Amino acid sequence: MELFTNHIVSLVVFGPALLALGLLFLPDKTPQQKHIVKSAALGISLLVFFISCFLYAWFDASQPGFQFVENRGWIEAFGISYSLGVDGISLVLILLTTFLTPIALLGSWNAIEEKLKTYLFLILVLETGMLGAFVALDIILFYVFWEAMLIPMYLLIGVWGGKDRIYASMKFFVYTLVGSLLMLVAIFYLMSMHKMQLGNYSAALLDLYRVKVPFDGLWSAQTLLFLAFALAFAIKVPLFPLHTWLPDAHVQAPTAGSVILAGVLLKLGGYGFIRFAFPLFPQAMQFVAPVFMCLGVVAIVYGAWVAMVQPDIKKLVAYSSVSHMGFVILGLFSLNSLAVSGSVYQMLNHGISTGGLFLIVGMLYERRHTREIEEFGGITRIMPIFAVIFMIVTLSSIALPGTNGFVGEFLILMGAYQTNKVLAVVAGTGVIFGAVYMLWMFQRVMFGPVKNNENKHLKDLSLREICVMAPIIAAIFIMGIFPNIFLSKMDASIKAFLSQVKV
Amino acid sequence: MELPTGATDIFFYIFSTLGVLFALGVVLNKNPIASAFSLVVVFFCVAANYALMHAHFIAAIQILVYAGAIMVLFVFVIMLLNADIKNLDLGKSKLFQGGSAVLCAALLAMFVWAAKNGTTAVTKGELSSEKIESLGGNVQVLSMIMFSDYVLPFELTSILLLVGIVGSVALAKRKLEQKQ
Amino acid sequence: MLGLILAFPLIGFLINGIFGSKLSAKTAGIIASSAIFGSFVLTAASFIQLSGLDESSRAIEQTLFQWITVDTFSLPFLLRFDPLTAIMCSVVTGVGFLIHVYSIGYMSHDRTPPKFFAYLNLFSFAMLALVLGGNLPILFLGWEGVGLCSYLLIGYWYEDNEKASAGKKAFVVNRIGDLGFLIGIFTLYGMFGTLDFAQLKQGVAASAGNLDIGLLTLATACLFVGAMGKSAQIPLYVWLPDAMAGPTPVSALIHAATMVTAGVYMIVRLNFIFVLTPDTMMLVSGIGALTALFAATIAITQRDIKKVLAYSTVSQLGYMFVAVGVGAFAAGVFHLVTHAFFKALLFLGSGSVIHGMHEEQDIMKMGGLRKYMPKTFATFAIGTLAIAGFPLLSGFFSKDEILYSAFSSHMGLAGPALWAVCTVTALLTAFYMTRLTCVTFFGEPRFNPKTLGSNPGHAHASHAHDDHDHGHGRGHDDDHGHGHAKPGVHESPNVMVIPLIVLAVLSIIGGFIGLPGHSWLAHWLGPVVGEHSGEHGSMAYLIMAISVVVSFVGMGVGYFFYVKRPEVPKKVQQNFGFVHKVLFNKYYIDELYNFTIVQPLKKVAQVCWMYFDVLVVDGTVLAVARLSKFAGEVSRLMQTGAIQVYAVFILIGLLATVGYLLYGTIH
Amino acid sequence: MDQLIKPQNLTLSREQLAMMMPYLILAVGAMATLLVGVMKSVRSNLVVAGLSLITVAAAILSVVSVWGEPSMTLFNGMLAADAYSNLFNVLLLGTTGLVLLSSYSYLEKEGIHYAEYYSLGLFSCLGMMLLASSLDLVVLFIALETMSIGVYVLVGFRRADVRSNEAALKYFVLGSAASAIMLFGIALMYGATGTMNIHQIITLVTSAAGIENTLFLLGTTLVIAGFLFKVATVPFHMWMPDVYEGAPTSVTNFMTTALKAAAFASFMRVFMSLGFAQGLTSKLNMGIHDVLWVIAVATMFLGNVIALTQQNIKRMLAYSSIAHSGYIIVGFLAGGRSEYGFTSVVVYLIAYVVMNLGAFAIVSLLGERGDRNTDVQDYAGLGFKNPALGFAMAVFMFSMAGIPPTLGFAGKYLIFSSAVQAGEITLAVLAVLCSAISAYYYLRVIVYMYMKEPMRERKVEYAYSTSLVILAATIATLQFGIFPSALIEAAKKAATL
Amino acid sequence: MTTTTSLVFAMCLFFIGLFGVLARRNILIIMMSIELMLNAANVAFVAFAKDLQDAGGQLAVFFIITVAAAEAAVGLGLLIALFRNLKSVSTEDIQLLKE
Repeated sequence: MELFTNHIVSLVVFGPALLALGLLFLPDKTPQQKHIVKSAALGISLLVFFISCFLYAWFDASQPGFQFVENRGWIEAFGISYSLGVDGISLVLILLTTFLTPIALLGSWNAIEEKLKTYLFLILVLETGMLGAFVALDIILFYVFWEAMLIPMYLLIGVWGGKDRIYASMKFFVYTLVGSLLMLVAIFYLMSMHKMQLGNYSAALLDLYRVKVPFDGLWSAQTLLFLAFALAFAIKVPLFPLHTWLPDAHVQAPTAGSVILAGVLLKLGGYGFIRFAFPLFPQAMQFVAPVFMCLGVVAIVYGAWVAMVQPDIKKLVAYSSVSHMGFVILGLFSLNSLAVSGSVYQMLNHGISTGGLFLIVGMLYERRHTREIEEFGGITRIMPIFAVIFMIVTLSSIALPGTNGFVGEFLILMGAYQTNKVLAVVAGTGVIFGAVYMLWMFQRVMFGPVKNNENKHLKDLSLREICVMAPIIAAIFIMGIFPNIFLSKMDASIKAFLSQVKV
Repeated sequence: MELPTGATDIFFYIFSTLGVLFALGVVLNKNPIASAFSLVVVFFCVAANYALMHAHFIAAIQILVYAGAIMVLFVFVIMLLNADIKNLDLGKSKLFQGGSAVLCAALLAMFVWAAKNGTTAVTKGELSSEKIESLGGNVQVLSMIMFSDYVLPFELTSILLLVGIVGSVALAKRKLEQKQ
Repeated sequence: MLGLILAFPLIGFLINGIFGSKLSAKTAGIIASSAIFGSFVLTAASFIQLSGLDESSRAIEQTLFQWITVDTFSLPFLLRFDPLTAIMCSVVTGVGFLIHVYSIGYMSHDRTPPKFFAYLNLFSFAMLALVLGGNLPILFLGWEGVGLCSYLLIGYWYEDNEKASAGKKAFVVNRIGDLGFLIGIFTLYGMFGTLDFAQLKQGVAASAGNLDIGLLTLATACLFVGAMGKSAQIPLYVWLPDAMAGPTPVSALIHAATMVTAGVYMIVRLNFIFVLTPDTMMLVSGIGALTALFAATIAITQRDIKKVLAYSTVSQLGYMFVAVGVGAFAAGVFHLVTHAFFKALLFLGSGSVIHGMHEEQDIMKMGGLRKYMPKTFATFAIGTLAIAGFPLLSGFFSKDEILYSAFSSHMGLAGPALWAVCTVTALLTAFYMTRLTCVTFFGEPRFNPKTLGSNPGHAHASHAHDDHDHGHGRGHDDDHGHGHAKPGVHESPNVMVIPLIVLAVLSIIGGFIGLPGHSWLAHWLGPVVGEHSGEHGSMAYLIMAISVVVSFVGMGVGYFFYVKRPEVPKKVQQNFGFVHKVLFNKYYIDELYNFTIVQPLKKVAQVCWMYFDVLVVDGTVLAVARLSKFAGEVSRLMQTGAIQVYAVFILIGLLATVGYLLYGTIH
Repeated sequence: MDQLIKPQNLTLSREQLAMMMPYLILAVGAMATLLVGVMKSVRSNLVVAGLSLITVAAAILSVVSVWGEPSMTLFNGMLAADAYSNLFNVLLLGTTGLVLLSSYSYLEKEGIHYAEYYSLGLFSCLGMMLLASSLDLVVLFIALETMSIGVYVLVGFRRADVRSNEAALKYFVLGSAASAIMLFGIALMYGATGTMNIHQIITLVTSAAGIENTLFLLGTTLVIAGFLFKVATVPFHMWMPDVYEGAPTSVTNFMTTALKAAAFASFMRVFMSLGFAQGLTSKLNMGIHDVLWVIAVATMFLGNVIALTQQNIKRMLAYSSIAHSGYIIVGFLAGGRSEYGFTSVVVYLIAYVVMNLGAFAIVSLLGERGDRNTDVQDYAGLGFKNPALGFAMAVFMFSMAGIPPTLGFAGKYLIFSSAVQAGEITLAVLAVLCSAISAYYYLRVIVYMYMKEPMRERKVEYAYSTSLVILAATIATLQFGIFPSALIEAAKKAATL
Repeated sequence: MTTTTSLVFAMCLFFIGLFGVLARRNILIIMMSIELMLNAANVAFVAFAKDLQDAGGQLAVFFIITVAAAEAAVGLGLLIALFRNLKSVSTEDIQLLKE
């Protein structure tokens, strides 16, 4: 018990990967064996979710600082430590991760038959990578998780993806790598400044916060460092105009990959801004904030526009991600408690609703092996349960009040409006376009007469599929109606964050 | 035997000029045999210069090992391969040759410039020619040092030679594995 | 108790929504109707409770739970029942209940009535949330919620692409308004730091002198944009006529009686802010008047029975905005209430006609229906008279109140101008409503009463959209499941007729809650909107007289044209061909929007995607990748395999290095 | 007469003897291997191979036994016996041992299993160790030649194969020319300083302004050029891909790993003796810094972009090895101006050796007689057909690309962070960009292994010896990638000369 | 005869050798050229040894000559191995490995 309480974060982080190692030794030849392997993987992810619920329960919302801290030396020569901790912001993102992973696994239950256990193993390793990045309090540790995560995702896209999977996976990997390598240089610079100013090496985040990086306009160290960090995070978010890897990666990735990619991986970008880029370089951040707000707004509108004309459902959802994540950026750079809370919340929402959308696209794909919108039409008549679920998720995506999406976008826009009226208004048009592309797509897929004969005999959702979507639907409403469940946990941390970045 | 300074100079220049000319002969001759014999001449000229610089032991080694052993090896190989040696021209295009000549000349100019502007170490050793004489001559002194201070390189060269032998044997052994 | 008002329809929705597939049409209808009836009863109870309270503190508040809390921003799920809410709730639950009941009959042959009733209940829930909301976000929750239900119900027969599109259009156009609404909310929050109505009111009062009126004007103008969307005002009215694609009860409930009036409600709710911004008020009344006139002109030429009513609704909503725009909030609410009665009546009547005519909506293919469906005719006629402003009927009083308020408003010349426009509109209203009634119910049938409805293909032939047989579920199922689907025109069943009668009664007597000069309603709303101060002087009677005259002229001309001399309209139509064409095509506004906004947007989006994303961004990325590879391809050519080339490179490297270093020693 | 002989040269302390032991063991072992090899009575190559491995193991043990002893010099100050030597001795011996181990099955497969292979390998290793430890330029040269000559022969070991001959001759011609250039440089340095001892050169460089001497400068440049040739940096790199491709894979492995490590080890000793350990103190330093800066960038860039275009894995790894040299030069430049500058070079070298050792072991395992089956395409589907092998290769590729948590990342971490600390921000940025380019071709291997279907059915024969090497390299890559502390400590101790 | 002139002589030899490496196709002659280069270094060593009054330079030459011998032996061995397969000693014929 002692072990459990003291190392709960480590348990959550490394649980999936370590337990998944066991999967590799199970046979996966016959259908029965496959079933066992899949169940085992699902069991692992559920167990991790269960443990992470303890985190939620034991988390003291009144404390702004890090909790469940674990700290031990790792590479002493550089002051690099194995230090983990959870604050309100990472807490909710951890929950998102542990929540979505079992869903993603269950969602692609029958989709993957080949190389099954490797697939499951990689998903669980990916979970470890993401969780690690969310809890790392040491910048190098964070970087390690951040990069290590690329590998399973890369393989997931590349091995189990669609037709252009290799191109997409390569693009994903190299795009992300370029950004993060520049961040690495910036990290080094920061650490050497720490050494210069404070006399010792340290990669601990709390130590690095104390480094005073000279700031003096655009070409000063702080701004450049911020931009290096921002590049890495902006690619991950992805922020316009660095978003083009996303549609490809999403379209090619297998369903579970898309769910996790959209649901969690993109959040790391936003999280990176909150945890690293902002508090480390507050002046530079405020200096360039207008630019980033603009980019965020452009992303919102642009993503929505481009989503509108996509012929492929998955690509449409991918571009909608660009749009939604634009809100996150806008909110973060608005720098007030409303907008920042909204941004964090929006990250959760996006995880849930876009994850849900990808699952839905996956269900369609499994039935028809196409994602072309033109191929569908009138599905409501054939798959009524599916239609209801799809509708709810769609509504969540277009931020209807009562669903989770509204809370995030409302807070972001309201906060952003207090900072910059014009941008908030332009961003607001994203809400309109959001409705346009989502409903248009919904109409073309679900409404109208059944024109395509192949669609006439599609099966409605199976019990498993309903089980996959049920938690998502529940989350949509719970988060829409009782957002305080999560907002209250974040509040103190966000307040602390704001006081930290406002100089 | 000590030559007067003037004579030393004259000999030096003669041998140097000869050396350079025959060195050119080595690289410019179309026939490898001619090249090889030019090389022998170069070795002799160099050996003579060594002698002029009071490095008698080295001069002797130069003739024994280089002119005697290495050159014999070369000539032997030339003979061995003789039947099939074609393309005795200088090879490559004229442009390439000219270019390399210019490059070499340019570098040579730089080197010479550096040599003229540079100085050798200010602190000299104590082994002046008089001292060497007093210690029993060049060979005596060298052997003393070689087997005390320089024992490691000496031993090492023995290993090096062993490697050379093993290597060339391994390469030139008659029995070839089957062609793939 | 307030929570329960909300809870009933929600429960109804959940029951019908989840167990819908197992319920029969009738059960579903009964569940839904009882749910809304429950709300109605509770509303009535609350009403009574409210009227028992002291006037100064006449409001009941209830916080259900804390919704959103961030830092200092606290948003409880607050319900507030005050006199305005009471009126609105009564209308919503009352009229709503009648329409629910009516629907039991109307939707009896539909494929999925439980779904329909679920949506209706959901709508009621959202609408009640809208009117009960104690702060702006809750109001907005309901606001968007009713928008959603509108979307769902317009596109109820989703298999018809046009209907689905109409739903989408409604939602999107509403979203445009909603953005305005949101911005208004944000501005108010920025100014007052709260979104609670009561606190806002206090805030306004507290900082009376030092308010930034410019900012406040922005806020109210934006809020009004929201109202424009929801209440179908120029330029965002375009969705409402299309919304007639939904089942008729939906048109009655959502697109006539309740939802579309939400904009009016919202402005009345925030009257204490609007009155501080005269510019916005001017805008509100101006837009209202313009819309009223504009929609009325279109209504004259329409042939679809529901379209006429739709434009009429737009027009009447314009009236309400004129009222609130001139500060006559009570008058606005008054017209809202009476309009709810008679327009619901008219819609339900039209539904009855359509039901009886087997889905026929073109009035030119009707005629003489009074013989076939007398009850419908009677009630419809009452509705027509009410809306046309026949004296002593409800519409007369409420319209007159507005005309008078407009005329006597303190806006200089604007007041009389507004009045003039409204009067012309009243004339047109009387005319086109008479036209509608006459063409539908008088004259000779322009159809074959025997065969109508026997051939489904025929029933659909007139539909502009599509003509294959499963166009929508209803027509399809009529062929097979229609128990008494005997061919021929018939009167509707009682379950439909009784609500008509109730509404007809209300249309007649509804005006008495706001008698000029002694308005109970104005008094009742006093705590919310402030007592209506203006005493009705002699001018009032003159105006009343003019409107009576106008009303009669309109009806007379209409009767003359379409009953006595049916050939006249054709002549007029021929003589004014262009005007008719423009009017018939609704001023080509839809086309205009299509060409100026929708198409360019799609183009731009396409360009963004194909050119910016694919060409510029991806192009750059690929170019970098290709460039690296190209550099590799070129560089590997240096690697010729010839040793001497390698040696030359070594030499060049040496030359450069030595050269650089030696050069360094000189300098 | 006696005055020429220094008394300390006539005695040999127990400590000194202990320090010499690795070299002695290796020399004796190599000769013994040779003898056993030519004995008619010994039929099996197993004995020869075993003997060579025992030699290596014994030598490693003897290094370990003096691990941590205070540093001293041997043979009249010509050979260093310090932590640096020890570290590299272990590295070189270990690498040689593993390469020899992995060669066994390869030589069998290629039909060139001769005893000379092992003794030449051991002799070369001796040369390498002496190279890494030599403090005297003459010893350095001879050690270099010992190493090189052995390797020339090994490269040409597949005598019946023209490609092997060609590679060997190219290597020989260019290598000898480069040696000659270096030798001339040594001569000039000798003339300018009056000594060939590195320690004395350090004294000179740090004390006097004499190093502005053009003679010294020229000598230094030529010596550095010689080293740059051996470690294959642009523009002295061009021999390398050809030689790597033509050489028997196990020899390529030996060259990539041990030879390069030894060359770098020696280069670093000399480099530090030029004053770089103290930072950029003189004009010469500055000039060399600039030159190396350009060379580093060009090397990283060219190595990586050409590798992008390669189909043959050996050749691709050769170009990648060139690029790695570039990164290591970055470490050199960071050198004395950052706390971990030279440490980073050591760590990177170790990382480089370990991952290349593994990668080439896999290449040799998968290669078919005649060095066929070495194209990237031939690896299609490997990842799922032979999961263990695929995993190992993936680990090495990711490690080379510098993705955590692998040893390659630890190496890059140290190099780049030192560069940043030394103020070489531009260089660091360029380096990471090149590193990003490199990811592309490393990933291509993964793409083929995991994302493409095999072109033909083929059964991989797992040779125990090679598999063992692969296993060891994989474990090391991950173990030290995740917990690099011990490695860094050791390297730091070693790099503090 | 000064150190500098000796040095110049050495350098001339060195670059003539280098030129030979660059310009000749016959590998035998290239090897001879390399010998020239080594000799050049030797000359420099001896000249410096004299200048510095030090024996180290001369000893170095001794070792270098040994190295040269070993190198020549191995080089010629390689050449013979090549010749057996290719029947040529021209650099133009060893361009199989490239790019």
